[in-house]
Amino acid sequence: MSYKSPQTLVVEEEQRGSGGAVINDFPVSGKNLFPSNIAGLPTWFTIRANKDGWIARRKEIDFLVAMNPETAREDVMGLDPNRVVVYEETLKANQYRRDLTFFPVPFTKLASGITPDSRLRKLLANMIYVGAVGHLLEIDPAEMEFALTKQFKGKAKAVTLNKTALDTGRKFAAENFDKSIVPYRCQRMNATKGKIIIDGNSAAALGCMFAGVTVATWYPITPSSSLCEALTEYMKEYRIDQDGKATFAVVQAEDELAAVGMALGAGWAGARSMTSTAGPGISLMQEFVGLGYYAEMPTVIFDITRVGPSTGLPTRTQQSDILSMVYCSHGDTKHIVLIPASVEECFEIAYAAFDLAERFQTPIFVLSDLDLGMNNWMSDPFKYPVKKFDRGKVLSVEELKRLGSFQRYGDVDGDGIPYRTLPGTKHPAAAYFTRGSGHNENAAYSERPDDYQRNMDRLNKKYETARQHVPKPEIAHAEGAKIGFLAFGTTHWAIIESRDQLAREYNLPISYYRLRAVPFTKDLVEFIEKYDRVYVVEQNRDGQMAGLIKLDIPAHLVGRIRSIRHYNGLPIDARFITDELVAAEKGEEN
Amino acid sequence: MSYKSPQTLVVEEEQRGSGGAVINDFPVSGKNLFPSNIAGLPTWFTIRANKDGWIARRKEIDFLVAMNPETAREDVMGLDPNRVVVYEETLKANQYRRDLTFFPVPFTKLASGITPDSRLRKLLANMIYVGAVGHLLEIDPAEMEFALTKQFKGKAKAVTLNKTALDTGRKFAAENFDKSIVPYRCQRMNATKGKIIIDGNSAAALGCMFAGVTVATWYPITPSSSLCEALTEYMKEYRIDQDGKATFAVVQAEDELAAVGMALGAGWAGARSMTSTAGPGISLMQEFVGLGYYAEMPTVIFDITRVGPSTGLPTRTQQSDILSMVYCSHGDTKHIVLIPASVEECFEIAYAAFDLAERFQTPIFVLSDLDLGMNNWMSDPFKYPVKKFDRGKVLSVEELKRLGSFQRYGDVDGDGIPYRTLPGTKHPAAAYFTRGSGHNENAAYSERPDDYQRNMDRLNKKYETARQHVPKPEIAHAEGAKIGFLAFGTTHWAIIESRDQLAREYNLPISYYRLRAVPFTKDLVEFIEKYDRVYVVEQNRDGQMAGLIKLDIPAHLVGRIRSIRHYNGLPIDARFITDELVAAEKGEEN
Amino acid sequence: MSTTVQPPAAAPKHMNRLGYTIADYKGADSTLCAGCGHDAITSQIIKAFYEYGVEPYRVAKLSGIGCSSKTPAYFLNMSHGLNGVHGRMPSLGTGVMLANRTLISIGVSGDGDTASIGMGQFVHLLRRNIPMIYLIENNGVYGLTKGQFSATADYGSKAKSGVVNQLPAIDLCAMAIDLGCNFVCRSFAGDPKQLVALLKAALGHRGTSLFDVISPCVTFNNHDGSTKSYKYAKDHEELLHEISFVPFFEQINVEYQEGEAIDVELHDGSHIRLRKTDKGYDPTNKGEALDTLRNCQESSEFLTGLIYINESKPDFLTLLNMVDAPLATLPQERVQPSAEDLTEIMAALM
Amino acid sequence: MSTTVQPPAAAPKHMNRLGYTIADYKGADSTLCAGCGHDAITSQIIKAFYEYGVEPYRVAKLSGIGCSSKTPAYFLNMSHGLNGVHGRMPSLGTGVMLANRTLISIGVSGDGDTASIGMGQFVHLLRRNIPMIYLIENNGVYGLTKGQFSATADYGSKAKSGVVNQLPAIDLCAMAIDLGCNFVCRSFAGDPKQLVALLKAALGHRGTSLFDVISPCVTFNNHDGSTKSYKYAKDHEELLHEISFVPFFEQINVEYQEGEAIDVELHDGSHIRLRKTDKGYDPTNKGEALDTLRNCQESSEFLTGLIYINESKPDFLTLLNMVDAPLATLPQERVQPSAEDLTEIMAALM
Ligand SMILES: Cc1ncc(C[n+]2csc(CCOP(=O)(O)OP(=O)(O)O)c2C)c(N)n1
Ligand SMILES: Cc1ncc(C[n+]2csc(CCOP(=O)(O)OP(=O)(O)O)c2C)c(N)n1
Ligand code: SF4
Ligand code: SF4
Ligand SMILES: [Mg+2]
Ligand SMILES: [Mg+2]
Repeated sequence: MSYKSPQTLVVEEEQRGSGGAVINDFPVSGKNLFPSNIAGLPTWFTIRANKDGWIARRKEIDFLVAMNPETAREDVMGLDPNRVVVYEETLKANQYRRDLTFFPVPFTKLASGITPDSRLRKLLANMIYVGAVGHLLEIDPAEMEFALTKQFKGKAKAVTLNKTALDTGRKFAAENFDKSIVPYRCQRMNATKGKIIIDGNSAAALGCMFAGVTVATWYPITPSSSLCEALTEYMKEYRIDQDGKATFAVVQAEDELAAVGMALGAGWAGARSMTSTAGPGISLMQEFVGLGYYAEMPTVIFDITRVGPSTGLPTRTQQSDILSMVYCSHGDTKHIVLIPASVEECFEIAYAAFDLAERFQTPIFVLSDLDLGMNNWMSDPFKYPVKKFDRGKVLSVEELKRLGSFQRYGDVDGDGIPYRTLPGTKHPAAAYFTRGSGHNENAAYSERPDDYQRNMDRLNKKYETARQHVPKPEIAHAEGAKIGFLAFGTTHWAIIESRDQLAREYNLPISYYRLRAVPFTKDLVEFIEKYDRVYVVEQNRDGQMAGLIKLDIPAHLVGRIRSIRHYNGLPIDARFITDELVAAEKGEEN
Repeated sequence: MSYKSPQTLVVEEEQRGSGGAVINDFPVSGKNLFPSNIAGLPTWFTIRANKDGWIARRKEIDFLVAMNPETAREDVMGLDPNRVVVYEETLKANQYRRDLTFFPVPFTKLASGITPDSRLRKLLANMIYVGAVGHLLEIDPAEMEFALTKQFKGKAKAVTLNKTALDTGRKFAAENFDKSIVPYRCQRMNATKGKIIIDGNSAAALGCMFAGVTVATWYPITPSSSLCEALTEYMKEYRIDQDGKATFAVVQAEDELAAVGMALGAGWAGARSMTSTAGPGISLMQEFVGLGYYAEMPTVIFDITRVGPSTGLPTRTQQSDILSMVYCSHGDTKHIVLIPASVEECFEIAYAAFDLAERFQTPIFVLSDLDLGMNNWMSDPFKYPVKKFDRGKVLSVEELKRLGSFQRYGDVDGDGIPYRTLPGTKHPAAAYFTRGSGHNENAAYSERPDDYQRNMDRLNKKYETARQHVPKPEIAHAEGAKIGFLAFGTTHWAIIESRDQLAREYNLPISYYRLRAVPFTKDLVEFIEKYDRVYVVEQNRDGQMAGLIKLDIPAHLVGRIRSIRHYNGLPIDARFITDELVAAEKGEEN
Repeated sequence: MSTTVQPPAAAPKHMNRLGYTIADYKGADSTLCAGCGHDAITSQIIKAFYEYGVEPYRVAKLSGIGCSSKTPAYFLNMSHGLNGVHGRMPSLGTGVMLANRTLISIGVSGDGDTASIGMGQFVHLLRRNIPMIYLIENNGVYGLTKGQFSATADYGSKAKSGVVNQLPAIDLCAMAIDLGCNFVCRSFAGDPKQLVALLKAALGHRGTSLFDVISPCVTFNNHDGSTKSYKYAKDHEELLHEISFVPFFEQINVEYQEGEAIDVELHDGSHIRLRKTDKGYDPTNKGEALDTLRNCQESSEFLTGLIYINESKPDFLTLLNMVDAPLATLPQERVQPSAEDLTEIMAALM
Repeated sequence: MSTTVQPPAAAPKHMNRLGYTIADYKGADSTLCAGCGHDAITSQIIKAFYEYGVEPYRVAKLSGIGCSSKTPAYFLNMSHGLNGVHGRMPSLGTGVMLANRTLISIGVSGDGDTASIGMGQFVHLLRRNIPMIYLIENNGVYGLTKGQFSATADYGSKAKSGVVNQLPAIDLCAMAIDLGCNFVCRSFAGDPKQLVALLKAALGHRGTSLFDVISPCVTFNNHDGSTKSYKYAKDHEELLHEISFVPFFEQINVEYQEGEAIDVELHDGSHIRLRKTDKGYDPTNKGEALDTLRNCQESSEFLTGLIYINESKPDFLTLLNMVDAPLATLPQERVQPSAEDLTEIMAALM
């Protein structure tokens, strides 16, 4: 992630009675809140740092650095009492509240002391506040210098200049402020040793590359563009043959219809193919995805969800394209959707998606979102995938020789999955004709009612088979729990923290089912059977996943499903879930 | 409907112990089963005629006219025992079965006797069989001549030629066959007096015209093309001003994206606008429909459903685009869908759709299907709509003067429906900016979480308001019934016949809820509460409507919902429903 | 040649002929990058509409998605605006004009919005000759999604990252002429005078008028190696002619030598006068227009001016033979046939 | 000018150089209307592929939706076929060629499929120069949906119903040349000899070769008043040149006068020889090609022949610098970076 002119830096930390404890090798997570605009509109950057490793968004801000004249007032007004504000002196932030701790810094003035270049001055002001904040939070100066040197690696002049700024900030704070009144403090830990930091889109790109993707097509759209852009960069580095030639093609298409058309054409011809998009693209791909389903053509489609409907909020996060993916296209269609929750899973599930696409000969969706895709997350390094690729039921020339012929759409194995051949297969029986219109087992045109129905039933069976092959959920039964959470994707991070809050604050143990795919695996029903109520927590207005679950489970269990929905475009936070759950459980008691 | 070279005419009639009774002013329904091909492939035409007025498709054929060499064998083999077959002598249809009554006719030979023109001969052969069949079924010759004269109105030569053919057939049959062994017979009735015959697409076109549609845009696609084609013809006749100018624009767009875009643009600018399409078009319209939902732009979209997924079976019928319409577009979207079951309702609901679109400022779907849209149906004449148009909440210059200003997306009336102005309104406060991205009440760009959520909640409220305005269901409680049927659209005709069969044959009274819109009205729950089980009968594989119902009713009622699905591309028939229901009810007993 | 003298009607200096001030033609504050070519074009639109004296309430502003497509929010606040979906402005605009033929529509699009995702609708809008000023703010990149090449990026142009574009640029002007567009011009965000004159002329034209305006993206495509930068455009601009515009409500008498200028009367009675440069270019000659475009494509020249004009072709609304009043506001009596009509139709179906 | 003599390799008479008979290039029985132009084109495809000696297993057949798009089922039964969705064959075809560059792809489309719904993808396929024979069976109507006008219907052409088309036709050849297509021809379903020669030449070309073939729809557009009927086409056909094709594996020595014919060497070493008519047309001159098309558009002439050819431009796959082997079948070892690579990447992220 590139830090685009952060106008307001917001640092926050769990406030503890005992005084907080943070940073240097302690878990942090940063989230960039930026507008759908190239420059000039307010941007926020929130950092969460705490020793327990919670990395979901936290609604409340503990330590605010206010730099932006347009939002300073509102940002200050939104704080809980007793929080800390570092601010550009000229903004007079202290005029708005009496119940906060204020530290005014003349950033612009200090910066002018360092450089006459006005463009540079703006950047240096940011570094000055880092210095000041470092002093107030007791961050080890050596660590900060280390980070700075790493960031500007090789650019000696930049290092010197920024170091001066850092020192200026630190010095100003030391001379003017009493840091003992700040209730937060950073302390050295060892929680981040060996960890990597990466955004979900880059992680997914790596997953694709190691899955051997050969054809990737895309059309730029926030927040998905960085997936194929990262992929291109990685591929240029790691997927060029000895003779300097590429073992891949990445193509920027003219739109999403073309992107998915190319991906499907490539999948049909045998490539491991993919495309990546966001909601508007998913809408545009509907017709083609129906062809993929019905004519059985593999590809992988990433949806890095932003806020819909329509253009919506392109730079905000949501999980609201679920129905658009699962029921993608007209007619009776049902699709497989895989759902990573972490950058590590972005890597692993991207990898798995290609196997599934080729195994099931159908478009496979991967549902990520802006929060996961575009923000930086800490993670263990990814494990090298040692498995052999599953290229699915593709008949080779040798097999065709042995068989003499084959039925493109027959169900030889009883799993609903037919065999296919690739164009270019040198055997007179290899060829078949693919069409999105009615066809029989031999891929011949047919309008016969029985042919049609048999084929649709087989497709249904194939979908049922998929239940045993999609990524399994992560299940955590809590001791003594009467109720459960069900969540997926980025909601996970708020759920685990909320479970902790509920246990600590309300003595309410709650089990947890983290879904990783549609269609559901059979342990979903087993989980629901165990609990009085299961709260499906998701980031959309209509409870889309809760709906799919209700339709998939026995009627007598439907009454156990509850729905908690967060849909204002910001990443869901633990406190929201905790409050909603507690209120709902109160309601149950009455 | 034009009769495209019917290769095989299939006449069928309920066989009664007492010998059937049919035709001349008795209820008939005809269905054209044709391939997705322009000429040369087999076509069937089935006519159902019976005194009780059942007009759903009947699976079993009683009286077969076999003309097509390619299908004669299969058609004959498919008959129940003791049925009647009239066939072209050279096809030797009698070689296949011993248990049928056969009447061979040398159609081609007889036709050559009338004309030397070989192209004409083929057409005359069809008229010859009409004569022969007329004799065998005792259809009044005067009536047949009357129909013939009407059909070829004004073309004296054609009348003479066809009359000769008719007489030839009748004479041949009279001289060669013993009609007393035919167990069917036509008898004069008075059941069709004052009735019209029309196809659903023409009926819908009339509804649109009388609803004052001004902009209609379309892209050709079976089975929807004939809607806008009929509309064009009617408009040319009835919507030209005194000065010879059109009070409408019908535009053939370059594709469905453009068609719906034009319709939305026109609706935004104040026109009563519409487009018409089938499944593939619905898939292509997804992105634009999301704009319509979120930016609140009215239009009417007809989906004349064919068999999906993908290109599917373009000339077969299905009700399988329900989810594609209701959840059309990515993000949280929900749409209003209106569902006519008869040609009369095609007229009335098309009419109502424009009022609803303007009232709710959103795309309104009308769900018809190939069976309803392209086949001819008997109906009472349509009633002239006397209501004043509901043009919805549009502020005039006078109102703006009074108000001084307005909020485009405010909820003044508490029903979730905002006010709008039209471009061209001569008032400085009239203008506003429409966008598919985030906006606040004043239609200004906004990414604020609270603005976004408030707006989405209002859209939800608007959808809830719609429940009180959509067409109400038709409910028939049967005395002593413990279970109910729920159906919609063309399934209706098979349902009413099945209810009769179940009552007569199984002494099983079944209540009936005929749905006419999504979202559901509140009597849906009341209906389900009354019955132990409600069978949702629909023409798709996945039970799409049953799913929507389950999601909309209280959890404790979900267990009552059962699903009967017919999805082979042919119109559903009563016997299928009866058998499925009886089997299901048997299952319940165990 | 000469036209009659008439002094312009007396109106307060800071108002146009309709009594509006230039402020009445402004919009919300722009949120584009400082220096973006799109903002310069916005200013010229404001100026042209003010000077011509367009009734704001009669204008419909249209756009797709992109930085360029945001701009309708930055001009003509008193006009309705419709910012649709990416690449589909043409169909929305077509619908708007079908619904209300009395509107004046201006659509702003980007090169990505038009030449990539929007190509299909663009072609068909031109083919239909929908009355609309269709202005492409062409920067050769996708600004809003951060600088990827678009389909108008020139062959050999270098991206900020150093990647070189290997595909040929689509010449939207040539395409428009080929498709029957009768008012086709190319201009430059850095040449305000020419742009204003052309915009005013377009207001007098009936049918689509296509504007391909080079509009540098200062953030992603203004570096050396780019062929859509301010510097490149300035260095390579070749004027086809000097343009002056005489609105229908002003009749000026300026003598000029036969052959020295071309004077085209527009649909609304205004005149556009094109003073020839040494090129001696005739924009009413379709063949010459296309040849000139092709030649300058090959020689990488950047021609600006009115490339092609033809005032004799009917627009789509005329072909449709619609009533004069807007279809949108026809009263029920005019659009609902009578009970007798229904009876007649029913009778025919019996 | 002359080329060396060499007798063709001896092969059984009813077989081509690969040992296949013409039956091996046939497909399923056509279900189109008797007399449909599309069936005539199908026959010429079969003939050309047979005579050139194309390995059937190396061919990918592509199409959209329409009567025309059904035809790939009627030829080359031993080749894989992909009949996609309406108007989107170009993207599917692009994907197929990306996946396997060793394939020979032929796409069949209709005028509705290409010029209406498919316009966007068509333009971008041409711009990319995807190696593919792209053949439009152009009848000016939508056959499969029963005879509505398409965007190539000529201005003034009359539908069966009597309605007259008021919009200009899109000239797909001019558009293709403008967009950088390097093999552009127009032919006629009723001129089998020319079509076969052009198809064989296209097999020797690398990059997109565009075929705009007038293919009358006998059911909906073959009446008087139609400009896409057999009669109209026959009456108005103007040959640009007589075409002969010399495949790379046959070297014939036919002397001809300098200036009397143009001989173009194709990418695969074959030659196409264009014997000039009195028009003296040079298809290697882009300007002449476009001017000629424009002129005949204006004079309603129906020119056939090879309109433009340029053998020097690289295709898209070449620009992508891909490995020679099909991407589709590269083994895991070649497409999965090593464990060390992953470790290196992870280290950089720490
Ligand atoms: C369907 C869809 N695809 C992709 C996007 C993302 N997107 C927004 S603007 C844009 C390109 C804009 O480029 P251009 O039209 O040239 O405008 P500019 O920003 O350069 O002015 C894209 C791809 C989108 N909004 N919708
Ligand atoms: C998305 C979509 N819209 C519409 C159709 C209906 N449709 C089928 S073929 C066709 C037009 C075919 O015309 P053309 O490409 O000229 O082929 P022809 O039949 O004339 O050979 C249309 C509109 C469709 N199949 N899919
Ligand atoms: S990114 Fe480029 S096009 Fe967009 S506003 Fe900035 S300068 Fe203009
Ligand atoms: S309808 Fe026309 S295009 Fe289609 S098969 Fe028949 S003749 Fe050919
Ligand atoms: Mg751009
Ligand atoms: Mg056609």
